[in-house]
Parts: sequence; structure tokens; C-alpha cells
Amino acid sequence: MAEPQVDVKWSMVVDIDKCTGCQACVVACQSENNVPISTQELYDQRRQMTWIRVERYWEGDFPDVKARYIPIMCQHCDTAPCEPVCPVFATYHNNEGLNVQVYNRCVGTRYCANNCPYQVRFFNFWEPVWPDSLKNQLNPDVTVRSRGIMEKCSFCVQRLRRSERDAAQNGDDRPADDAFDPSHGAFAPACVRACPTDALVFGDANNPNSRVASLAHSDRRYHLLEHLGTEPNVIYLKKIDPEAGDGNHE
Amino acid sequence: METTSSESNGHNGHHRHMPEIGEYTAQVANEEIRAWFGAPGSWHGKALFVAGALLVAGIVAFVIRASSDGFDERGPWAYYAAGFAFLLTTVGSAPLVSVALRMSKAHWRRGLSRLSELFAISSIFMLIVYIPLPFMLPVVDDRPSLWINWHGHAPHIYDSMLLVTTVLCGLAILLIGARPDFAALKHETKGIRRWYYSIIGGNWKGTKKEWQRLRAAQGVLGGLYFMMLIFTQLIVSSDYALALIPGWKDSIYPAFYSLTGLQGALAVTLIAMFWVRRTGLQRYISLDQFWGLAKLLLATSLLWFYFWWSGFFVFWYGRSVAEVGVLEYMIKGAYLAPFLGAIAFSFFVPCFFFLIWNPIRKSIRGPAIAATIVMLGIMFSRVREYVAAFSIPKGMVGSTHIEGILGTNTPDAIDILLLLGILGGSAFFYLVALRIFPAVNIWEQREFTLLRKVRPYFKRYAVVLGKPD
Amino acid sequence: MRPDRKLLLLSLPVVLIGGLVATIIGGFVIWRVAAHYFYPLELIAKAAPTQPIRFTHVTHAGQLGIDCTFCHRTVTEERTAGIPAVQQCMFCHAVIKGVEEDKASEIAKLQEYAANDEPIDWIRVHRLPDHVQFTHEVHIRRLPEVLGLGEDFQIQAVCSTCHGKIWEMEEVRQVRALKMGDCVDCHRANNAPTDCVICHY
Amino acid sequence: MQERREKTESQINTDLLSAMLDNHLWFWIVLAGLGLVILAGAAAAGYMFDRGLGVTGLNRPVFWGFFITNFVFWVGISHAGVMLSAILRLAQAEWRRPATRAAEVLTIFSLATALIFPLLHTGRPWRVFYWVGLPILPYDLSRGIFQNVRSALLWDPSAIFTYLTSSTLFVFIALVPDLAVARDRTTGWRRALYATLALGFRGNARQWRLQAIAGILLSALILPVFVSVHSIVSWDFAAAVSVEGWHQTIFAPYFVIGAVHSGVSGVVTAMILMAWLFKWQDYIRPEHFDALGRLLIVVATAWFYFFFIEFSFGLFSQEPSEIALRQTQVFGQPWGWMYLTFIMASYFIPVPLWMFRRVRRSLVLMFWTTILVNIGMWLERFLIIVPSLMRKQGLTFVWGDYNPSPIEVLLVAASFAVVLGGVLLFSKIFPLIPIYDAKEGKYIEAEIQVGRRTVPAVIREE
Repeated sequence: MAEPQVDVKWSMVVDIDKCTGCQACVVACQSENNVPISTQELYDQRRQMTWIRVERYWEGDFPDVKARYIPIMCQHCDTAPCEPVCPVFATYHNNEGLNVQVYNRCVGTRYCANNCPYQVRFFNFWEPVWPDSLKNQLNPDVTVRSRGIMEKCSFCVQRLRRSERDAAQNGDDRPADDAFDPSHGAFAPACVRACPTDALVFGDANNPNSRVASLAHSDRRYHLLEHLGTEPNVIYLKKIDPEAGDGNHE
Repeated sequence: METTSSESNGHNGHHRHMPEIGEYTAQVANEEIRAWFGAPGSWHGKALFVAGALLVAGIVAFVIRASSDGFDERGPWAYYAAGFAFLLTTVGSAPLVSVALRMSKAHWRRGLSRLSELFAISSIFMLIVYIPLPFMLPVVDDRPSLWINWHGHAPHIYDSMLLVTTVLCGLAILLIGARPDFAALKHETKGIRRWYYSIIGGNWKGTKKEWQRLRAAQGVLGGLYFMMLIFTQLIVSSDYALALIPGWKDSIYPAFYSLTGLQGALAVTLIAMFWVRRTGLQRYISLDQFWGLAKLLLATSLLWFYFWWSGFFVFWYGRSVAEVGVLEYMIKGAYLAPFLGAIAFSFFVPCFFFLIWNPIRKSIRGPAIAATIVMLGIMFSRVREYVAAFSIPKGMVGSTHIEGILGTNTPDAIDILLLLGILGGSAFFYLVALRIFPAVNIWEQREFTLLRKVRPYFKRYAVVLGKPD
Repeated sequence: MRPDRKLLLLSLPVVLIGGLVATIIGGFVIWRVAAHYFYPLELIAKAAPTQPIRFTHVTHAGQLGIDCTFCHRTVTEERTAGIPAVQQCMFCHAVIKGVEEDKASEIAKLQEYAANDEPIDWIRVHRLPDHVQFTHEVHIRRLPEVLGLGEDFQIQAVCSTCHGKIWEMEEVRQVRALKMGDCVDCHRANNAPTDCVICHY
Repeated sequence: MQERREKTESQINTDLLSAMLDNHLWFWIVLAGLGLVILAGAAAAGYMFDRGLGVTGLNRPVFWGFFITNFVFWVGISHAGVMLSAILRLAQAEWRRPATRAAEVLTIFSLATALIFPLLHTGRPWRVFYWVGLPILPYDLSRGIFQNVRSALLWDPSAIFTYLTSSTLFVFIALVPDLAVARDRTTGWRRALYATLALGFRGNARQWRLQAIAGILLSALILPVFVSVHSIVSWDFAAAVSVEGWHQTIFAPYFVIGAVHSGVSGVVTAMILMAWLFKWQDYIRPEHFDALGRLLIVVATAWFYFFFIEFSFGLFSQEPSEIALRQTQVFGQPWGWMYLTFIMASYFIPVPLWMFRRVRRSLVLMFWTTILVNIGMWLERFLIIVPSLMRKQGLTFVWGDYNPSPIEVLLVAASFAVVLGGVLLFSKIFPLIPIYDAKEGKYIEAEIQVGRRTVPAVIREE
């Protein structure tokens, strides 16, 4: 009767070693998710939105300086600090391991954003404006957020839903795991599809055969700000670099 | 308005009765207190014997522990440290009662101020107990600390200095407050008493200037004692308990510790009042004093829960790895039993079974029983914090969080003997002090008789209390 | 003064707190009842708009019995049901010019659109807010089972669950509130997922 | 003793009702001035609703700024009411008498003002009903989804509404005898109003007894609420594991004692204003400020102790991001000079001054020192909220700063005008010094003779 209760746990692996800091993921995310254009004015106000951002740190002193990149998006924590603090349940954890933001329920207290250690939650200070030329480019599968509410990376849940529908139409219980391998093609979040170096891998961590599950057991794995015990669903893989410092970046 | 017009027709024609307020003259007070002081009764000798026996047992236990385990490891000394911390929050803080009540000008303090100040003598014993502890404290190089690293020994030096200063300050308050009494008594005694009465009493004549100086000294020393004690508790608790448990960054803990210090001071004063009152001096250590302290004990017990909850709540809601580790170690794990004991005996039982009911508060026995229960609760608290801290293996101190649940540390016979010795020792010192100083401040009682008057008030009599500022 | 007023002072807190509680509980009950029985559909479902062409479902879906999915082609595959292209109308109306005067004139309009290669500016009747991601495909797939229609069924029976008897409407209008409460009630009743992120993303 | 002037009961009535019944020109001028500020604030709020929160200086990562600072500040001020009335009433402190009503009224108006700010600062204020409307009703109509009881932001409105209700009751109970006095001395609409509110109070023994019992009961019942309100406000911050500067176990008592510090100072300021404006020097006397000053020394020192622990424990575990935060607070500009101002204004200037009896008894000095305390305490909240958010966690890439916009400044100014105007209007309708309390105080005043000196005394209340 019911929609089959799919026992999945969506998860992403970010291989820092492969990231070149090219920002393709940022652009892909921007256009997939109707994220408002980050204008110079918004940057000056510190109100620009990028659901995924590539942080850049410098290591060493000139001229022996190295740039380190780390892409950061919503970590979809299993014990997310943002969830219990929302007074109206606008953000919560669903049974697929997603940290969900419900736009229509949000009243905009911004408490969740304060309580997010990764600073990946964004507030619509202004009504978003698109130039006329871009209005038809908006993704119809994604809500265009109005002012006064929070938003953040959703792991492209609209693509997840579509893949589930496609699977169901074919009579499958769940989307085939192959489908999440970008090289095979059917489905992955926009950033994963856009990454030219395959630094981002997405899939079902509960499926032992998935790529994500095997990468997640790498001995290079770590979580961002692990000491907070947020148990993120985004797993980072350390850089393989003998010269890499111990994290004392500028 | 017709509020009081009907009552204003004076005090004639109606039956009057004198209120039972224990009116007494300065003469009576002087004689009674001196008589008790001169001969407190045979109970004193017996009590002194029991306390002395416990002290000796404790010393024996100390020697056994020292010879078998040495001072290199903290673990074996965990209960000893808990005993010291217990002393610091009970007898070590007790003079605070007198200081605080004098600051707030509570007229009923006069019956109990000396009894609370006498605990300064017991604090000397606390200092003796403290002696081995600095040697067990790790240097600050590899652990969190409030101290700027100073050859790694900042906490050892400052902890010791603060403790000594606090105890000296408490003794100074006791001695200065005793001067007028000793000056008055020195002419009536002989031998060793006369000798030290003369030294302490000095050439006190009771001039206006001397009284002004006495009050000024009491004010300054009181303020100093208050600050020194709170600061000592802050430093000792954070160095000896907080800093040793990985991940336990709990900023309310020092304040919580000081609060239990206040609670313990009230409790231990109440217990002393109860036992002294059983052997006399009922006129001065009366219902007023018990009632007053019981209210404060209720307030501190309620605050106990508030402070504990404030600390617990933030950890529980925060759920960071370190916080979960500390909670699992100290609440869910090995220290669950002491924790439950602490919450029951420091807060739940004394509050809801005793102190919240005014008839019980306004009695002699009720507050005394509640105080005894509170003492038990404080002991459980100290065991929970200090034994937990001292049980952390050496290598783990300074790591960011507790990994795995550590083994329990149940007390063995030596530990229990050590604790009993610490209790007995402080009681022994107090009992000795009772023979050196009059148990009730004679001059304060005389002052009180001047400031308290009974007057007709409309149709009745009322007590009028003078409040000079 | 009357002695009964003396008690007023002490009873005041009781009265006030009791009144507050009563107000809240009373308000709650009234609210729930109103939500179920007096939901103001008229406020949500406005009167049927006048469309650019007086297309009638009564003729097409009713008298001719054309399957809904014949025109709304994407309904079984996509989120949207889809409005037929002008060319699709012309499958038939290239030939069928209409007999009665009023119908012929409407068909003539259609042919003019087709001749000019212009889309028809239909006025949307069933409009959900932007933050609702409703998917027709899932509902078409699941509803026959929910409604217990068995193997052989008319698609009209499925669509009418939400859209009413379109085939009897001269002008299409909304017949259900189609507010979130409406959706959630149905989902709950039929054990469908009520996870927020099913519809809101 | 020369401070106490003998007054007859009818003189007391006349004096204390004068603020209500006499017409002063300055009153209407001040009220109009405050009204203008409030109008400007309302216009600013309207503009903000229209354009969105972009018109404020908030940004990422500083999502909370002036509004929440102001919210905490006013909740803090509101703690004076209960602190003075309930605790001092239970402790039978004699000098509370002229201060209680002013403190309670300040509580009500500052609490109501504080409540506005969290609502103003939401992104979609028109949907705020979902949040604070009535926590037992579900969203909208039939969705059956309730608010999140795990969120401190839900406990906040509950605690504040409870506190507001109980303080209003508290004020009302204490007002009843005074309303009866006012009823007997007025005509027209005022008489009708007072007669209704006085509930038929005639001053017989039973009524007095009931009024006293109600007062004591409410005092005891309101105390837990009083402690809970600011504790919960503090947990809005302390619960946040991600903001190190906030995640401190000491926050609850630290906030409560800080609230009492700023609240009692606020009451002193208000009492001095009352004494000046309404010429009540005979009732609000230096001895009251002496006692309040001594109380303030204790409260301020206790607050400073908590502040010291809070600050030093930021450095306790020596984590780099916490040290960065403390560096920003203390050395980074412009926070550094704010920090200096805060610590000087709220402790190191006033407390040493209050040590002197002459300062405590000087209305002018007490006025300025207590104003200073509240400037400091406003900055304290600001310095807790903003720098902590600026230096949140170790991801230095997203550290930022904050500049308040004129809109925020205007709204903060308007909040001060609302509270002042509210208290002023109250003084026009109700007596601001409890008349019956002033009379009662007279009956238990006494003197005793000790040797050659006359010592003031009180008859012990049983």
C-alpha cells in the first residue's frame, strides 16, 4: 500500500586529494537549485549564497606557498545541531539520512544558522532577483525561495525523487546503485555530476556494494569538526601529500 | 480609609501578656556563657576521645597507604582527596556563615557567629590534610588549566598559597572577634588560659576607637575572607577535579562547588549548634538561629539543583563528543551511585521532606537532621568529582575527551578509614577549640540586649529591634 | 459590603488562570471542528475563469469519452499533467469544424491559433504554491490501488479524486481545497508518506 | 533620623496621588517626545517588513545582532521587579517599600517590549503565529503538526508569557488598596475605573489579610518563574554547541545575576527620576538608595564573579578558535574599546563609588552610576552575542563582522521610548508608589534609646 520504506542513507564522500578548487560544483549547484545570483553587492554585505563553497586556505610562507581547497556543503549530520533548535520544525531529519529544510514552515528565526558549526545555512535577507534573461532558466523542480527563510544544500533531493520515480516506474524497489556512479550516468547531485576530477562521490551508504560505502571505509576518512559529535553524512578523505601541514593554515 | 482607625485607641483595658521572646539581661548572658565554657560537662571528654580515636585510625591508614602505594600514582589517594575537598566545602567554609550574616546585619547571627568562626580551628586540620596533595597534581604542560604556564608549577604554588591565606584569614576573624571576650575574661582566670587570653585580648580597653577598629577589621577581613574562600574554591576545584577529567570544560562547576561550600558551611554550623545546644546555652542558640539558617539551607539546596541542572543541561543538549564522554563517565557510568546519592541528599530529601515545610524549618531538630543529610550529599558529590578525577590514568589527562568508560574505583577499608580519620580529625580540632574560646560571643550578646526592647504596641507587646547603621 | 465579594481577591488568580486554560482548550476544540466541517473552500477555489477558448470537457471527456490521458499526455510519466499542444487539438479539429454556430466560432479561434503557430494562453485553474512539488505520476500510479479499482478501470475515476467530475463541467473549476491539510489528511488515511520532503524541496 | 518626616495619612494620600491627579505640562511634552521616537521606530519597522531583513546589518555568520541584544537587555531589566518586590517582601526588608511598585511596573513594560524583538527579527513576521501563537494549537488548521518542544525558542515565549501574566497579577494585587484610595478621591471616569478595579475593597481586616496572603503567595510562586525566564534566555545561547562563546554551562546563573544587576540599577534610575519629577523626596529618601546601593555592591560583585569564570573558562581548554574569539572581544577593534567600556561601566567605576556612603546617598551620583551600569550591561549582551557569532568554530574562511544599520538603531531607541512612555502613562493612571505600603511602613517604624544615642528601629513583623 504505502510507498516502500526504502532503507537508504544518502551519503557523500569528498576526496580532498582530488579537489582542484575549480568551483565547477559551485556553479552547477547554483543553477540546479535556483540559488540567487551572488552579486558583488551581496558579497559586500556578506549575504551571498553558495550551497556548496570551496574554502581556500594558504599553507606555508611565500614563495613556498600552497593553496588547500576544501568543498563544504551541508553535512546532513545524523545528530544535527540545527534540528532541535528550530521552534517550528522547519528543519528535521528524515529517514533517508537527509537534513531537510522545509521552506514553507520556516519563520526565519535563524537559530539553526547560529547553531550550524559548518556555516552552510543561508538566510534570504532580500527577495531574490534574477535578470529577465535568466528567469526561464530556473529549475521548475526546485522551489524558488522567498525572503525571510533559511535554505541550504538538499543533496539535490529533487533528483533523488526523480530517480526513485524512475525506478518505481520500472518496477524496482529502489534506484539501482549503478545509477549513482557518475560514469554510468542516471543520477547524482548536480555538484557530483559537475566535478571533473571525480572528487565528489554520492550514494547509499547502507548499500555495501556502493562506491560511497567502500570509500567511506578508507583509512583517509574523517569528518569535518569531528569533535562536535554531529555525525555528518558527508565524509572527507585526507589529502595524500607528504608536505601537508598539521592544519595550521593562514 | 478605615484601615487602622479602630485599632488606634491605645492599650488600655485589654488583657495583655508579655511575649515569650527570651528576654535576658547582659548579666545573665555573661554568667551563663562563662559557666558553660568553664565546665561543658562530661560529654566533651567522651566526644574528644571518639574523635581522637578516629583521627589515630586515620593516621594509621595514611601511613599504610603511603608505604604501600607511595605518592606517585593519584589513584590510591582518590578518596583522600575527596575527603580533603569535603573538608574545604564544610568546615573550611563554615566561618562564611558568620561573615555573611554580619555583612547583611542579621540580628540573629549573634547566637551562632562564634560557633561558625570556631571552624577556623578545624581548617588548620584541613591544611594538614592538604599537605600531600600538591605532589600528586600533574604539571600544566599537557592539560587544560586556568594558569599561564609557569615552569608547569603555577597551580601547585597558587593553590597552596590561597589555601593558607584563607585559613589564616578565618583564624584572624576568630581571634579579632574574641578579643573583647578575652580581655574581659583574662582577669578571672589563671595559668595557661590567662597567658593566651592576655596575648589575644591584649590591652583591649573597650574605648570607642577600639570598637570602631574592631568593626572595621571585621568588615575588611570578612570581605577578604569571602573573596579568598570563593577564589580558593574556584582554583582548587578546577585544578584538582575539572582539569583532570578529559573534556570536562564546565564553567559552572567552580561556582557550583562554592555553592555546596556555602551549603556545607550552613549544614556544619547547624550541626554544631544542635550538639552545643543539647548541653546548654539554649537561650542564645535558639529557634531564631535554627529558623534563620534553615531558610538559607533551603535556598542553597534549591540552588544546588538549579546549578547542577544548568551544567547538565548544556552538556546534554550540546552532545559534543567530549560532553557525551563526561556524562557517560560521571552520570551513567561508574559514578552513577554517588551521583544519585548527591542529588538525593543534597537536594531532594532535605528540600522536599524537611526544609520546604515551615513547621520543620521552625524547629530545632528538623534543620539539624536536614543538615546531616546535606553533609552526606556533599560527601557523595565530592566522591563523585574527586574520585572520578583522580581515577583518570596519567596518560589520559589532557586528552580532548574520555575514550571508553574507565574502571570503577570502589573504596577499600583503608579508604574508609582515611575518610573517617579526616572527619574525626576535624571534629577533634573543633572540640578542642570549644575549650579555648567561649562558644557564644559574650560581647555580641551584651550588645544585643541593648538593641532589643519589648514595647507595648497597640493592644499587644512587640519586639523592637534597633538597627544602627 | 457583601461578604461574598471578599473572596474575590483570592479567587482572582484562579479565575484568570482557569479562564486562560478554558480559552485555550475551547479555542482548540472550535478550531479543530471548524477545520473539518467549515473549511471555506470558496475562499480558495475561485469561480471558474473565462478561458480564451470556450473549450468544454463535457463534450470531449463526457460525451465523446476521450481518456484524460489522451490529451494530458505526461500525466502518467511526469510531475505535470501537461496541457495539449495546439497541434494535438488539430488532430481532430483540422477536420471537425463544428456544426452549431457558437461551437464553430470557438473552433475557428483554435484554428487561427494553429495557423499563426501560437500557443493558447489558457488560464490555470489548479494552482499549487511554488513550494509544493506535487507529482501527478506517483498519484496516477498509486491511486487505483488506494481506491480499490482493480485491474480494469477508467482513468477518469482516478483523476476525479482530486479534480471532481470534470466531464460534467462546462467550465473547469476547483472542487477541493488542495491545501496542505487536504493532502496530509489523505496521505495519513492511506498510509502514504508524510515526510515533508516528499512534497517540499 | 532627620530623614524621616512625619506625615499624616491624608498628606500621604495627597502627595502620592499628585502624579495622577495634577496636570503637569512637562508630562505631556515628554510623552509627545517619546511618542515621536516610537513613531520613528514604527516607521523603521514598517520599512523593514516591506523590504526584508536586508535593511539590517545582519549577515552570515552574524545572524543575530542588535535586536536579540536588546531583547536580552529588556528581559534583564524586567528581573528587577521580582527581585525587589518578591525577595525583599519575603525577606521583610524595610527599605523595599517605595521601590516595589516602580520595579514591578518596569518589569511589565520592559518584558512586553522585550517580547517584540524576537518577533521583529524573524524573517517572516507574518508567520510568527506558527511559533509563538498558542503552543497547544497545531499549525494552520488540520495539519496536526505541532511546534518543536526541544527548541529553546519555544520555551522562551512560554516562560516570558508566564512571567508577564504573573507579574501583572502581582502588580494588581498590590494595587487594590491604592485603587480603593484613588476611588474615594476621584470623580467621573476615573472613579468608575478605580471602583471596578478595586473590587470593592473597603479596608476591613479580612480584606487586608487576604490581600497580604495573596501577595506572599504570589511572591513565592513567582520566584521560580523569575529564575526560569532568564535561564531560558541564556539557554537560547548556551544550547548552541556550535558557538563556543555561548556554549558555557555557567550561562544560566550568569545571565540571571546579570539581569538582577542591570534590573536593580534600572529601578534605582527610575526611582531617582520619580523623586525628581514628582517631587517625592519625602518618600524616596537617601536611606533607600543607601540600602539599594549596598545591595548593588553585592549583586555586582556576584555578577563579576560569574563574569570572571565565564571569561576565564573560555581560555581553560586553550582551543585556538576560543582564543581567537577572546582576542577579538578584548583586542580586536572596535570590540576592544566596547569591552573596556563595558567592564568599566558595569563594575569598576560604579562599585568602588558605591563603597562610599556619601555616593550611595547622593541622588545625582546614583543616577549616573546606575545609568552607567546599564550602558555596560547592554554592551555586555552585545559582546556576548556578536563577537561569538563572528568567530564561530574553526572555519576561518567564513569569519565575518557586523555593522548595525540605522534601522536597528532606530528600533532600539524606540524600545527605550516604549518602556519610558509606558511607565509614564502608568503613573498618570495608577499610583507609582504603593500608598498603603508607605503607611504600613510608618506603623512599624520606631526608635530606641541606647545610652545617649537614638537608634532607628523596626517593630519585628511576625
